[in-house]
Amino acid sequence: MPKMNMVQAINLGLFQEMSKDDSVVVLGEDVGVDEGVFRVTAGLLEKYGEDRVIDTPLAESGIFGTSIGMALAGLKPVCEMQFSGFSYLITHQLEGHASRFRSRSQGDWTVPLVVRMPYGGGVRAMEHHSESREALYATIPGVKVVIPSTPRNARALIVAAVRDPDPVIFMEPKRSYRAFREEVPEEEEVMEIGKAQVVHEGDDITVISWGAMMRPTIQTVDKIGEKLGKKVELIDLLTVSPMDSITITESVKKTGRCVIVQEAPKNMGVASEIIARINDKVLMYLEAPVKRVTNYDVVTPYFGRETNYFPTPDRIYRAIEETLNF
Amino acid sequence: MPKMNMVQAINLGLFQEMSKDDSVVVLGEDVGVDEGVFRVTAGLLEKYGEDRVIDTPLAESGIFGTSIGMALAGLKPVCEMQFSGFSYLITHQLEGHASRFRSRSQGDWTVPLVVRMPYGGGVRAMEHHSESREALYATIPGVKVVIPSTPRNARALIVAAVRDPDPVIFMEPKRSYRAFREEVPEEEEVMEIGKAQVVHEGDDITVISWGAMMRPTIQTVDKIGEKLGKKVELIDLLTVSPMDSITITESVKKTGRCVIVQEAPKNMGVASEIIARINDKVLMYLEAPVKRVTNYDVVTPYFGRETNYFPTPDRIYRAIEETLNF
Amino acid sequence: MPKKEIGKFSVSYMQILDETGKVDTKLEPKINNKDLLAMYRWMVLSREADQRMINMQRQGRIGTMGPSTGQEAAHVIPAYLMNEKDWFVGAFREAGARLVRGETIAQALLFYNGFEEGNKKPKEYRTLPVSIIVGAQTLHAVGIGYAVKYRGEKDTAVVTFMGDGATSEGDFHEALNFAGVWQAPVVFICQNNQWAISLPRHKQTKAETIAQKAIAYGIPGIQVDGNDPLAMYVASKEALDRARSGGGPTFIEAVTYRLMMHTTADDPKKYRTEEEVDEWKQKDPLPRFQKYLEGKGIWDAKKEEALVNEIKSEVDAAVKEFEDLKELPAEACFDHVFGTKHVDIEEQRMEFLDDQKRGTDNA
Amino acid sequence: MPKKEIGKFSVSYMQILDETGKVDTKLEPKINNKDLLAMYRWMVLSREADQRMINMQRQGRIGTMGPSTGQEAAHVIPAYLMNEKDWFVGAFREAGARLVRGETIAQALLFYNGFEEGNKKPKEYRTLPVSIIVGAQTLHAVGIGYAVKYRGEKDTAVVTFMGDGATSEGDFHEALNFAGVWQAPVVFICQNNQWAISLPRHKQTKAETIAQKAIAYGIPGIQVDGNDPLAMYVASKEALDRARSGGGPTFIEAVTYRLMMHTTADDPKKYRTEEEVDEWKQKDPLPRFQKYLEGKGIWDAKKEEALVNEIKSEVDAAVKEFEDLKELPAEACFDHVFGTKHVDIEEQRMEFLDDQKRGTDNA
Ligand SMILES: Cc1ncc(C[n+]2csc(CCOP(=O)(O)OP(=O)(O)O)c2C)c(N)n1
Ligand SMILES: Cc1ncc(C[n+]2csc(CCOP(=O)(O)OP(=O)(O)O)c2C)c(N)n1
Ligand SMILES: [Mg+2]
Ligand SMILES: [Mg+2]
Repeated sequence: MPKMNMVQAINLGLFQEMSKDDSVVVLGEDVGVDEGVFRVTAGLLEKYGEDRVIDTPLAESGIFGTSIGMALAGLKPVCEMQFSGFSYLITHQLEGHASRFRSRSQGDWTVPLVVRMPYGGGVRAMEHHSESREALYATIPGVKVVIPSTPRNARALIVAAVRDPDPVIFMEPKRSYRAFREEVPEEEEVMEIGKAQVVHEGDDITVISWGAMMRPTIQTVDKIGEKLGKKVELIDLLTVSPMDSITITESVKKTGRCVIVQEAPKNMGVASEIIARINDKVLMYLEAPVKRVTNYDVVTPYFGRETNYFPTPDRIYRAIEETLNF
Repeated sequence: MPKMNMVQAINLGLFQEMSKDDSVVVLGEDVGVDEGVFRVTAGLLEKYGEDRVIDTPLAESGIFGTSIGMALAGLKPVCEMQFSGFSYLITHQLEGHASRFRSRSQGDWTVPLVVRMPYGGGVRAMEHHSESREALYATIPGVKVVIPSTPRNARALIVAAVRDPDPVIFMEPKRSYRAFREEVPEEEEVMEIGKAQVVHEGDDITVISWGAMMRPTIQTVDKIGEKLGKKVELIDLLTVSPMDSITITESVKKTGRCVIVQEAPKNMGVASEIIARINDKVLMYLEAPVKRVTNYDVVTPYFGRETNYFPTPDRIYRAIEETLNF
Repeated sequence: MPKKEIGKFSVSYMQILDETGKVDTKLEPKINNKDLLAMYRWMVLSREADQRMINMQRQGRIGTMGPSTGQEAAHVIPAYLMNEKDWFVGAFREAGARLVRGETIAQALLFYNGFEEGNKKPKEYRTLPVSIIVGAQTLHAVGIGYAVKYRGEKDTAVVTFMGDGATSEGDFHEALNFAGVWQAPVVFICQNNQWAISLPRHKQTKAETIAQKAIAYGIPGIQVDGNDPLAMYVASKEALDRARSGGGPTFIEAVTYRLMMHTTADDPKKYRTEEEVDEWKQKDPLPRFQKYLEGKGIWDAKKEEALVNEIKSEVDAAVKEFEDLKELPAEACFDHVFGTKHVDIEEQRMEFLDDQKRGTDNA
Repeated sequence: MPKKEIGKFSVSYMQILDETGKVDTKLEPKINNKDLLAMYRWMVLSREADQRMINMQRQGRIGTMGPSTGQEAAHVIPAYLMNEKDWFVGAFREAGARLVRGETIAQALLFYNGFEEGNKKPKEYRTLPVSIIVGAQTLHAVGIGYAVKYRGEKDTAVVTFMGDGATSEGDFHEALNFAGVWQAPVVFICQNNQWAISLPRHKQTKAETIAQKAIAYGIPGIQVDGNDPLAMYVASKEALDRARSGGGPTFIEAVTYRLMMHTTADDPKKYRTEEEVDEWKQKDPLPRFQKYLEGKGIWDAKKEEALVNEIKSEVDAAVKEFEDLKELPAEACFDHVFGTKHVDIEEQRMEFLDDQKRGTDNA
């Protein structure tokens, strides 16, 4: 299996889906000639031509709204928001149309499309290039929100997203784009949307994260094993909405303790929903409060300060330790 | 004290603030000559003229984006989204600008404005006229989200919102607009934004709700008292973000049991955040899982079906009873 | 300012059949009698259904509805010119056009009574459900146009409607711009009915015409008397032909008037005068079209009476069909959140059914 | 299509000082030498600061920045014509204009290095921080324009900038439309630099000019050679005068070119040819302006050398000022979420400080 980074892995997934199915088209700002500002769409224009790899005018609602039209007409658009920070321009089309056509027409009209967007901080970019707002999209019923964390699951999930019958917001942790490589099979690999993954089994404590936070979390979990001799069950959420409660609650039932690591601010985050589900199903198994390691409820800082605000391995370590010792 | 409905009460608040402060202006679709589709802005045009009560072109981002400009230039715009279902067109200006000017300029530039919007179901209106998406706005730091539940608190809170130094999303439960009357003092009354209110004291169970759901909840709470002889502590959240954890957690500490009634879908709702905060601070006082009575995680139904989906007094009753008996 | 002229543009207006029934014979299109009578019939049917629904709303038999009375020529005629391969992407005030496209009155009633079943329509009809978010649907039309072009579908156009108010929304702008850049086969028809709820046209934009907005996108645009069935016929046909033959998008401003309230929840007396409404009643497309047919010798009072009776029964039957419908399943919403199963939804469906069953047992 | 013309529009182009340094004396504005030299100096300063920042970014001394080299005339000249009462609502590619408006280079460096302190600027400066969401700021300008009018402030204009790409965004459309309806005192200046990252102007819109977009809003619009300081002077002055005297908004398309990369994260070789860039280098506003000043006998090689040295030192000093800054407080974000205190924020501030203090004690 070749080793590749996440950019290459998503690119591979797009290549393969485009070659299989000529209804798949890619559109967005600078996705063609420029191959995407992060080069995720590299080579697609050359291979599939201008009709399938479309450099659009600079208008997010335009990109997404026309993608809805394409999807209604039988295409499978994979559109890109250049950064998630500019994706809020599509909220009305998402809440008002993409998520509703199916129910509005009781299944006669559907909107199978993917909205790719790099999200999250850590790349020293300007304002609006650092937010994690998966929670905002997760508030909308009828929308799937998927966040890969490694090259391999990114490839398997982008393929699943392209084939999914519903609108999928595919949030790519830009900090992880080139941070590391992983073996990714050349042949087709698909992961199911809506399922979390148990990355390590363990029975002392459940640790849950997703996206770019998986890296510092894995590091910390390893250290916890070494230093404290505790067995952590580590869960990668992968799909933020609709959430896989079962994997979470089964784990917490076993461990009785849980820490959630979230890049987004604390208030109204996905971590809150995880806690609510633990409350619903396995509260009585809890031996300690679930602990959230998150960003703070401040306006996302410019990059000069941002690292102070992210969950760090130190904060994660302390949260796990405190929860173990509770 | 005169008795009035919520429409009249908000109208009174706007009248008084406009008479006090000529920097307060009202703008939106049909807010002038038509006096608002719900008549909340009745009489304002006649009294304050076209310069202060502005019938705008049909463009929500335009209304809100120009309101930001007005606020930056020292006015205090109170803009209206005709229905919350059309307010998602402002998400980018809210996430990207209104909520950020203060932090972006470290306090040099601020955006004191109010966005009024009728929200929620129960009025047999068309698609997009029935949603409760307070959660979506609550995910954005730097934004205050306020939801009154009665004429009197609506008046006191709209006044507070107008005077607030930050952007306030003021969500008006349209089902409660004319549903009942309450005495509202003519003289000034202001409530603090960011504070919940204990409506009834009690020590058997805490019940939390907000907006239109307060009415069925109050009815049910009364019945619980009568039928089961239990004392309910009823909390009206009033401000959804930033949330008043203290009032909530102090109550749950006392009662050990909690039910939350939310008009919005279950997933990623404000109720989840409440549960997360209970988990953080008073988990060990809980004698039963916190129960959520909510809408379902479906696309908001057209009005023909919607009543089946809202929390009903029956569902609320059962949830309280089950939680008491847990 | 001293300067060199580098671009020249103009906006034209077209009217063929004027308010008094006079025809500009130089411009008069050749339409066979069958088509003329069919178009007239659709317009009369649309008017009758509209009026009936207003009454039914008043009686609480359906929910809020938005009448299209007075605007029939502006949307029935282009719909009549569309064929099966063409796509219809409407807003919410083209009830007559929807009938032409195969929607039944019973379905419309169901829709206005708050049931998604009113929107059920197989994809093959190429007619999207009502779109209420002002302006948003125009982008869908452009995306569909792109797909049509991409698939190399011949002789296929996309027709999208919007109001004068919609032209202020950002999505309208983006749609016209994308359509221009993509040369998408889209016909934009703006029913400028002079009002967006209470906002008069002149407060919606400082532009003297809405048609001139097309200039911003390098798209051909024209202003048409939208109450003139013949002018609507000529303009729509030209635009459809252009789209179908690869000539790209066209923008049509159809000048018309909303004779009734915005919706049944609206009271137009708050913002406009009876005189204005009366003035526009003189321009009503129905009597105008009737006069034209009479002038051609293919219509008379007896035929009119017969048609009116026939249409009344047709609407009666539709209302009966609607009211005879048995109760629709309450849990339907759980079936259409996603195209895949998810345990949350299924669990909640069970809760829902259970709660429905328990009803008011405890409370 | 047979029709009656009801509207006529034209778009004009203005150039006074051409690429070769030739002046159209009929159009030449009367500008006193002091102003001429001052404008030139701002342009040179802006260029030097820009180039320095690119180097600093390359060395990792600041973060991503977006150069404005080549576009100085298009934004420095209008800024120079603005007065203290006027409002400046920029996007992100008017660095020279910001210097004119009183921003320091040290502040710009701080901004590009990821600190909000780079934006601190008392309200009295009437200059808003950089706005990155393409198009969004144009609406703020119109709202400010409304406030200016509402307060009856005399002789006050609002100037807002946007790129060619921005004209595709819905917010741009809504801003121009609101400005037209409100007759707001706003000058819209579009720096059409031919590219929106990799998208060339002709793929941005099918319209032949961007100036003609003003027609859609009933607003006067003009296309100007944006690399010609004299044409920019005349056009901006006319627009500012119109705004200040209650004449409403104006739209100016300033035709210019981005000579450098989009931002330091961009590689323009992927999408455009060196020949194209070279061609535009011939139209660079700086040498052109220099020639003009020489022609007027108020500039020569020695003065140029002196100016260049002076400006280099000025930039050196600013860089030093920036690099000498002591560390900025990490917890500053907690101070500016709200204008009111909230217990959550204060609690989290404590946690934050505590966590900062504990550092890597455990892990
Ligand atoms: C985005 C959005 N904002 C507001 C509304 C509420 N609304 C419904 S129709 C309407 C006026 C529409 O005017 P116009 O486009 O002229 O169409 P008309 O109603 O005249 O047919 C408004 C404001 C809406 N449906 N969508
Ligand atoms: C709403 C939005 N979408 C995308 C971006 C990313 N982006 C930054 S600048 C830019 C191109 C802007 O082009 P133009 O308006 O011509 O300005 P220029 O960069 O040429 O000065 C893009 C796509 C953004 N900042 N905002
Ligand atoms: Mg209208
Ligand atoms: Mg540009």
